[in-house]
Amino acid sequence: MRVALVDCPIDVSSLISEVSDDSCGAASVFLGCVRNVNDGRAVTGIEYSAYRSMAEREMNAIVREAAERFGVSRLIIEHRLGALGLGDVSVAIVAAHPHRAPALDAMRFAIEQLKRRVPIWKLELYVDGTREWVGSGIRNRESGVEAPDVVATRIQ
Amino acid sequence: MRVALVDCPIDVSSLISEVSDDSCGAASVFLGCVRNVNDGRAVTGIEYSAYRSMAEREMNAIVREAAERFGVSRLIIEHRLGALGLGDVSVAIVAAHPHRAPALDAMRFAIEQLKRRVPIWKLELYVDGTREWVGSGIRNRESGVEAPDVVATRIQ
Amino acid sequence: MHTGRAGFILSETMTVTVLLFASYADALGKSAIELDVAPGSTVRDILGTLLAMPGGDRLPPRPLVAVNREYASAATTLQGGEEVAVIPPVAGG
Amino acid sequence: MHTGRAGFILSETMTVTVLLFASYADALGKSAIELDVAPGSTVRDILGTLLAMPGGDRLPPRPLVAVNREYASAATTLQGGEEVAVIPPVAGG
Repeated sequence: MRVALVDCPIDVSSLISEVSDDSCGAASVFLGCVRNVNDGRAVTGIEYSAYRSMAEREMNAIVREAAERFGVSRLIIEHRLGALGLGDVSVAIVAAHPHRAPALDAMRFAIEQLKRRVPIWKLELYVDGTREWVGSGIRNRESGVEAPDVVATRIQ
Repeated sequence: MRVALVDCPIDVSSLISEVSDDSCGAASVFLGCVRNVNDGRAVTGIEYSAYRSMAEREMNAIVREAAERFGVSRLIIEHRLGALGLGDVSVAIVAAHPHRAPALDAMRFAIEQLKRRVPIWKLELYVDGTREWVGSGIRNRESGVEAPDVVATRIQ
Repeated sequence: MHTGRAGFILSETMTVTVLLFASYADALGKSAIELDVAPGSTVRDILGTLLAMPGGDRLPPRPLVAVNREYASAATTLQGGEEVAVIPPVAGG
Repeated sequence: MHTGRAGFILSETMTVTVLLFASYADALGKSAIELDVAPGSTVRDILGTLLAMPGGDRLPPRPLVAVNREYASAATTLQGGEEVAVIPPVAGG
């Protein structure tokens, strides 16, 4: 059980080796990657930034919650920060367990929670030279900024 | 979209590279591995065998069905046959898509279907020198052999 | 004596190839059997023949069967020349 | 004038550190602000101050806030010394 914010490329194979041992009949992996189109605009790269101390705190909370819910203690979340190019892996979630259902459930739980709760932001760089914060409250000001569900629940 | 029965170690990294391109924001992976305990018995290895032509046919049907259901055409299933040791990867399923939900759904669909439909068998080798066909009808004869759900549905 | 649609005389027997795998191959001591069966035979008939063979009592009464690599019911009628596979519970992954 | 539980005289103001990120840091042109606020101030009060600053009109009216790295409601009362982070919509992964 480990989380990390990293500044260098994520090595998926070594994460799989790290998370598994001979008791594991199943490993599941999610990889987020920089894709070349978003919302119809041609993307050249993404700069990831974070509120590091809080992001680590939330990521640690997620792996603890996954352990409680699914009995999966073999879970690693690594998120990369900084300037990434097309195809680069931005986040890797790897889970291992003797059986497949908990490994799959814990992995999916972790990526869904990460997307909702972990304070990380992406600045998308476009082919036309412009850049924009993805999902930024500022761009969406007119229509109102909605908080992620889980966060809204906590706050009310 | 590709399936294979292979006789040599599965290279997960190269499968991930193969399945993804710059349009993919998400990749998901399932790995089945040989674990050291099954049903409380200490395992030293597994010999996988298959009805090769039918297994390939069913695996191809599964990737076609995943494409129809989830719109995921970037999907690879590789299953290894022969003698595997502890920790060896027996099956890898990798899916990629611009968005994460289809990549995750297609991957899970593929492994669940593979477990139900694809005619592959494992002979488990135990520390005490004995060996046994996993889930074999013969071992379970007294209680009756149940067909997997999906198969039973087809046959009725 | 059966006659085909075009009126040709069909032989009294036809041949199917039965494939056995894993625990079933162990039970019968072989992995492939050429069976001569009467025209109009069904998968159920083939299974009856197999269950009556030495070691056949170690098979379950209604195993899964595939005809030409496709899961098939016990009522499926065979034309001759088919590959009839008796499929133990699958355990891939 | 407020008195603490032990009877000490508390100062009329206290300091909190406000952190801004991503689009919000761009809007206000800075990523950290030391704010002197009255004792008993809430997160809502801090947000009011921020929204009144140059560029503050580019923030949404009720942004997410974390106090000491934990999501907090607008009604949360501050004791002084907290790290108050204003959190744009998260977009990790």
